[in-house]
Amino acid sequence: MNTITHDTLAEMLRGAAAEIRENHEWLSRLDSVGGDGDHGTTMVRAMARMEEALASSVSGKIHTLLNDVGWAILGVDGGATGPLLGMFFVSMASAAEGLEELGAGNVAALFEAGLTGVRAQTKAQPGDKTLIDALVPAVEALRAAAEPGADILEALHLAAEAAEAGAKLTSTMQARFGRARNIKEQSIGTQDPGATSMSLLFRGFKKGLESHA
Amino acid sequence: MNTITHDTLAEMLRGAAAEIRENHEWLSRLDSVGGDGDHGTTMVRAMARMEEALASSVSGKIHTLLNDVGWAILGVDGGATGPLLGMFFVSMASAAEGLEELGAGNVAALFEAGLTGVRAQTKAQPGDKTLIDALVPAVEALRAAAEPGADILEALHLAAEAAEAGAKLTSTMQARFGRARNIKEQSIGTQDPGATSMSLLFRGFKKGLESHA
Amino acid sequence: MAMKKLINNPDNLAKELLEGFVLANSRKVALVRSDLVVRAKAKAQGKVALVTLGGSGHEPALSGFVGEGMLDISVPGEIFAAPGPPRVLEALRLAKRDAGILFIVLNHAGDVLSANVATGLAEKEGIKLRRVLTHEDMSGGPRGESDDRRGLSGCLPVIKVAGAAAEKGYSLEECATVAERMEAGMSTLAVAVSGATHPCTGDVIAEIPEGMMVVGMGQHGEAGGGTQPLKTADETAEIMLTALLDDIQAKPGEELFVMLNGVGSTTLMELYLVLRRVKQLLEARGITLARSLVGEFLTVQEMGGFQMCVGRLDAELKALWDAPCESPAWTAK
Amino acid sequence: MAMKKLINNPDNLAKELLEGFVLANSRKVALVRSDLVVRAKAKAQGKVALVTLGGSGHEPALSGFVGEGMLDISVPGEIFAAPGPPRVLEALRLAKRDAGILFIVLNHAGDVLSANVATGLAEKEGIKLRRVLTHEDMSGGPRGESDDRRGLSGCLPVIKVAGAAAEKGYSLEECATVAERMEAGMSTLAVAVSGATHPCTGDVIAEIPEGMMVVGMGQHGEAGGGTQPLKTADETAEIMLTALLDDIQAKPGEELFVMLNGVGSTTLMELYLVLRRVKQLLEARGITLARSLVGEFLTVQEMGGFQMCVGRLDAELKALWDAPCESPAWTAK
Ligand SMILES: Nc1ncnc2c1ncn2[C@@H]1O[C@H](COP(=O)(O)OP(=O)(O)O)[C@@H](O)[C@H]1O
Ligand SMILES: Nc1ncnc2c1ncn2[C@@H]1O[C@H](COP(=O)(O)OP(=O)(O)O)[C@@H](O)[C@H]1O
Ligand SMILES: [Mg+2]
Ligand SMILES: [Mg+2]
Ligand SMILES: [Mg+2]
Ligand SMILES: [Mg+2]
Repeated sequence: MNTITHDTLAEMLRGAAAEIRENHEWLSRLDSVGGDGDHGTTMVRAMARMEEALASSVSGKIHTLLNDVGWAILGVDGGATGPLLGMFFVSMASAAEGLEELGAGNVAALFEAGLTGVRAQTKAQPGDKTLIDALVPAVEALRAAAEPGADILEALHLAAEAAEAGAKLTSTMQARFGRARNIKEQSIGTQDPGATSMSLLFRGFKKGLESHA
Repeated sequence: MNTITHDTLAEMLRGAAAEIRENHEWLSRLDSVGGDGDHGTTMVRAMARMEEALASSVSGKIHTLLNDVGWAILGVDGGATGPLLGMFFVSMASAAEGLEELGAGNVAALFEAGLTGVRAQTKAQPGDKTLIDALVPAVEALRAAAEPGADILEALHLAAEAAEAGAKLTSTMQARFGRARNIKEQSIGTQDPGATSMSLLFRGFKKGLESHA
Repeated sequence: MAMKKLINNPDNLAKELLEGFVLANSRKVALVRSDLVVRAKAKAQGKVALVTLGGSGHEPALSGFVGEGMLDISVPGEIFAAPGPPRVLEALRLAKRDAGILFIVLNHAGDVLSANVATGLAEKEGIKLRRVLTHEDMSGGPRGESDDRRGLSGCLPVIKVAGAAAEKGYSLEECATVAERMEAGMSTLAVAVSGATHPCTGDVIAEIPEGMMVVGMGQHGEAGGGTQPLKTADETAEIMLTALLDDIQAKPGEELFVMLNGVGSTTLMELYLVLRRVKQLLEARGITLARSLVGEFLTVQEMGGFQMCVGRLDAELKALWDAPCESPAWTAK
Repeated sequence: MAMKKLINNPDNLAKELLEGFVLANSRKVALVRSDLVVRAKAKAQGKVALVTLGGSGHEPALSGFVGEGMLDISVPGEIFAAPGPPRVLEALRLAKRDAGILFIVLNHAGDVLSANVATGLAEKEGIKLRRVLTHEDMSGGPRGESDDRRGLSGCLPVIKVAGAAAEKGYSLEECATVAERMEAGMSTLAVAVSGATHPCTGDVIAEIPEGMMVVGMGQHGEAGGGTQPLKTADETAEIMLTALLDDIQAKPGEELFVMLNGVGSTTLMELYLVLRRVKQLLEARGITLARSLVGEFLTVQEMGGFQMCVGRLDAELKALWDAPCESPAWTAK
């Protein structure tokens, strides 16, 4: 698959929602080690809002779709997750202005913009045990795979693998952001919930795309 | 023993204090069935105040001794017990005005006055499961034994037996006064704490007198 | 489970907490004789004084109701135990005035006995007073059998309106009339969802079985029937309000106040849910929720649950309810 | 043990409690858009507006601080979760005025992120605002590393003095200076003695072992060290006060306020004992307890424990502390 249309993108997003919903208990469990145990619930709420936005976003434009999704997620009262994930999609939307379909390069550029949007909100760096640790390798993998005409499904597959590896690696890290920083060394040994949900989102994007293919 | 002096009376009161102290846990346990479980504690506090009054009451007069003890007990923040027991002794004191020593008839008259003083404070009748149910038979026993020249120790022995029987009988009654009235039928089967402590007081009076004899 | 309380020697508990209470509220209250709580600024002698007594361990009650527009003196007792008559007598002597004293007594055996003895002695000394007994706990027995109904948190509305009346210069008779009208029109019902420990003995006060709640418990958690499975906020509100409206025989068109008094660990959050439902239910019956009061006023340590107190308001009582006051537990401009 | 809370559908909890909250305090606050808490009587447009945001489940915080002399608008979130940026932006639009908005944000990841996004958007719309971050939880890390210190109940004194300043007509810059001075001079430490349950999930928040207490826990009971055997009130007061005085480097001759914020099931009784000891310890160090505040202001459901917040007062801050206010959680004449 070399290009993604508005409808394919919507499928990808639906795939992400399904993936989160399947794993939300795990996410909350991870969050209850150093945080307040609500990450699964918050992500499920965010996904529900996203699906509402997918259902009601009728412009057919990629930019609008992503922007509606982003604002819907921003509207979730979800602690850290709402603003970060919301700005992720809102920033992707800005990069998608005018695009009718996305090639592999566009896909990488959009996700890069999303990463930039997230990083504008937080000082968290790679290694600080946050969603950044899943997002950065995923975006790098997308960029690396973004030859012109490259297979997007394959690129997303690599991104999902990289995100998962990144998320797993956070279990060796000590939390320096979010609530979990309060437990200091005790955060070592458990994956970061935000990084984990980010890797699930990528796996869901891939599955969504697969199902559409 | 045909007469009681100021010092003998003080010994009787000390005997009562000792008896309560030995049984205070039982009293609290009884009170925790239908009340707030503090009757033993309150009685111990009242007895401590009484002993302080005994130590500092130096007039040598029976009236003053009883009055000091009564006011000391009134001064205890002890829920129902303080006012009832305090007025018991204060009323005994009034009846002792001018008396240097007490014959069996005086003893009966004093306790009768004490009973009257208690009954002025409450509408509780015999059968209502209160200290009245121990006090009334004790006072009746004292009056019955109060022949001129009768042995006061023997009279107090009979009073203590009557009080104990009265207290035991309260376990067949349903509480109609005090906190225990809230549990209605469920109060049946347990002795009333106030009746029990009243019977312990009489046993203590007798023991105190015995020790002095 | 063992008691988890931050206390020192239990024998000094009542005394120490009183010291801290006065420190925390030094602009509103002060101590006399180290054991009577009075206003920081005394009320004019020409006005009726309000005095009450009661055990400690129910903070902010009752000393938290001392202040402008409310009580003049509170006589705090030991933990859960009424103060003895001599101290109550001292308070009455302190409040003595030609205008007279409105002496508010909650119906509990110890409080009433202590008040009785003190009243007898005070009257012999020529102290002018009128006693008002609060006994609005509907779980105590049928309406009218006043001896069997205890005084719960309903003392607060009574103190509020009578205090405001005194401040406005009402006579002793008039203050008593206001207090008695308020009292006669109200009823309180308590629900407990979890127990507490006695801060001095560590004993369990009211053990509530897992998954259950008890409707109709008194101030110290004495047993009292009404054990049932824990309900939702809406259902609990309905059970309690229905019983209370029935008890005071509220009719459509009437104006009522509703007070929700958290007794310990039940959150304001929960009480707000209950109030929300109460308002809906009253509306459905054509009754106006004229005033409401939600908070922790008369607590029972860390017990879970609350008391719902409902009562009639007329124009005068509403005006007195709204009058300014300044006490630790209730300040209004 | 299973949760024992009187609630309805957990999904509607935040919304329903907000309804009840406004009902219970209808003379002081009102709702706009059904989800923003504003004053019943709006402040004059010429004065600086105060806005804050924060999760629900901490009642009376933060919406309980809305009222004359305190906040203008609070944006309540879901239970324990900050409101999303769009609603915060709405609040800033609503408060928009030439005098400007003092935007008070408690340092928690979600609150800060949401405030950041909203602030960025608001500034693009030409809304004039100054943000003040409260981050006085000393258990978060060394002083100066502001990112690591969370905002606990210390937001209340900050809101109080900044709110009074705004009411007096201070400029935005001046209000911010007052708020920042108050914030910079304070420090908070929490102790937990028993845990709580999350009202939506029923999950245990902070399990405290039998016989133990934890000093240095955050607002939602996230773990944070300091587990030790349960101490007396006096000992606990000393442990906490010593750490706090050390943190703010208090010196003899200084004037401090001490706020004791009960977080749930810890009684006023216990807090009064602690205050009593705090006063003695301060006196021994030659420090004046200039103001104190004891109550439940920012709670964590039925958790047992409290937060001690200590801070410097100067003449101006004292005057602002004493200024009249009228909010659900704090009314002063
Ligand atoms: N300041 C921050 N910067 C980056 N990521 C953060 C930050 N704070 C939290 N996170 C991410 O959010 C996750 C927690 O999300 P969630 O539980 O939904 O929010 P909250 O902590 O407000 O309950 C963390 O695992 C982390 O990945
Ligand atoms: N109104 C009353 N009249 C007579 N006796 C009473 C009354 N109230 C309580 N009592 C007696 O007091 C006893 C309880 O005493 P105590 O536990 O010390 O007081 P409290 O109930 O205030 O805690 C009861 O067992 C009963 O005998
Ligand atoms: Mg979380
Ligand atoms: Mg008792
Ligand atoms: Mg008692
Ligand atoms: Mg959260």
